[in-house]
Amino acid sequence: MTQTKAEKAMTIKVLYFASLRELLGCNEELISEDGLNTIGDVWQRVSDGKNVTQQVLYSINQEYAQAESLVKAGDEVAFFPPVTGG
Amino acid sequence: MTQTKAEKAMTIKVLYFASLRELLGCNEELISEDGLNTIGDVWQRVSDGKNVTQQVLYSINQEYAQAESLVKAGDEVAFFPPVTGG
Amino acid sequence: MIKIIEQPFDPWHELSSFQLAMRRDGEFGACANFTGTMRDMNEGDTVNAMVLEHYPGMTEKHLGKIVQEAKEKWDLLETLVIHRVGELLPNDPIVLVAVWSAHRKDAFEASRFIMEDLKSKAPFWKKESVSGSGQQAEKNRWVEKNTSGY
Amino acid sequence: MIKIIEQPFDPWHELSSFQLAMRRDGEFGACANFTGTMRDMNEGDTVNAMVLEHYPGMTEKHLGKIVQEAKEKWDLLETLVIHRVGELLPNDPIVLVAVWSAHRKDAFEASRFIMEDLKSKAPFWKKESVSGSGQQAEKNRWVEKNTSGY
Repeated sequence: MTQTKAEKAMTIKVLYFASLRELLGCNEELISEDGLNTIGDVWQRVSDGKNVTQQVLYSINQEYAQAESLVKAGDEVAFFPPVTGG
Repeated sequence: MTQTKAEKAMTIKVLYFASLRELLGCNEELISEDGLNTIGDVWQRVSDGKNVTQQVLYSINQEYAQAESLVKAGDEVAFFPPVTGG
Repeated sequence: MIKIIEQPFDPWHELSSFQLAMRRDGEFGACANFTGTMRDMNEGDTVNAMVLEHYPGMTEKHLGKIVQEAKEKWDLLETLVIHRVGELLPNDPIVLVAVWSAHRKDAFEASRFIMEDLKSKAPFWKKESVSGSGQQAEKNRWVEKNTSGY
Repeated sequence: MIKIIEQPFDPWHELSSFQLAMRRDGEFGACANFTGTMRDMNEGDTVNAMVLEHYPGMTEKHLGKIVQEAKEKWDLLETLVIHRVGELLPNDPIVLVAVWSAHRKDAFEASRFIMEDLKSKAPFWKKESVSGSGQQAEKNRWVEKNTSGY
């Protein structure tokens, strides 16, 4: 997807990992920041109508976040299941 | 020191290690079991007249022992300072 | 040093090279380390292979933060963390955490601390290819939870 | 396996060979190990060399007992304990304790347990050759106490 600088400034990059990536059928998308204050709002929008029953963790700019953590245009947010490395 | 089987049967083998070996000037000796009931008795006899101020640990047949632990002819007892390996 | 690698690694070789290169001869009295290795069995099923996914960028950032935290809590000389990603086979090392310090208390505690934080928070996910007992067909499944470390 | 040895040893080489020889591929998910190494400094003095004395017979017996106790307390697959005796130089490994298990909790706890018991009870004694600051003459002294592990 090619974006102008102005368009990028108005969007939030959203990443999905592991089982959540497979469930939502998406690795990564750009969404408009319109009407989004918290990462909880982002999750509401992207998961709307999907049947997500598992536990979902949030991150903003590669740091763990809570549902009420604020997001702004240009942020990279991610949603993923509990981690299982090591 | 060469011993007959009968002599050996009446003795206790005493070992000393580390700083205690140096202090007493002896690695190993055989002593008569006469009048010795506990390892504390053995220590009394072998340290009599020596100025041992440090902490001394006891073992009988290569297992830790207390002053009141019983000894008998044929036993191997040892005296040594707190351990510092590893 | 923190390394995320796609190729198999030998923990003993990595420890040996790193220890030589760190040039701390005579300074360190203690090295505690842990290697996590892929088993061929999980939850009663035979595991044939595994894919380890991660979140590039956040992984390195998070591991850096754990190591920094350990360095603030304990007196450490050097740390080494290696984590494998991509396709793995049974017996492949998955993770290595090593800590060098003057005295053993710091190395023991910091290595376990880093490992536990990594297991519970670093963004890695395992997907196993398993054959259940009594069935021949292989299936893939995401590992849902790590075993407890305490 | 328990080894008391008079020659220098390479812990990474020992770990590598032992792990290969134990033939537990796919079974072990965890290996935690600790190496204690001779430092060139102790209590503010430069340490030039060290002699490690032990009680032959009791050492092996005591270490065997520690390992047995660890195997009763935790679920372990294999253990390796190596301890150096005789003349050592700074940077020489002194002791290696390694534990293999299915899961990490057992390996972490058992390796520390074995190491702490070894430090506080196994019959080894260190005598250091030191040069104090401001003096050239070397002197020998028995190490009187180990540093605390907890």
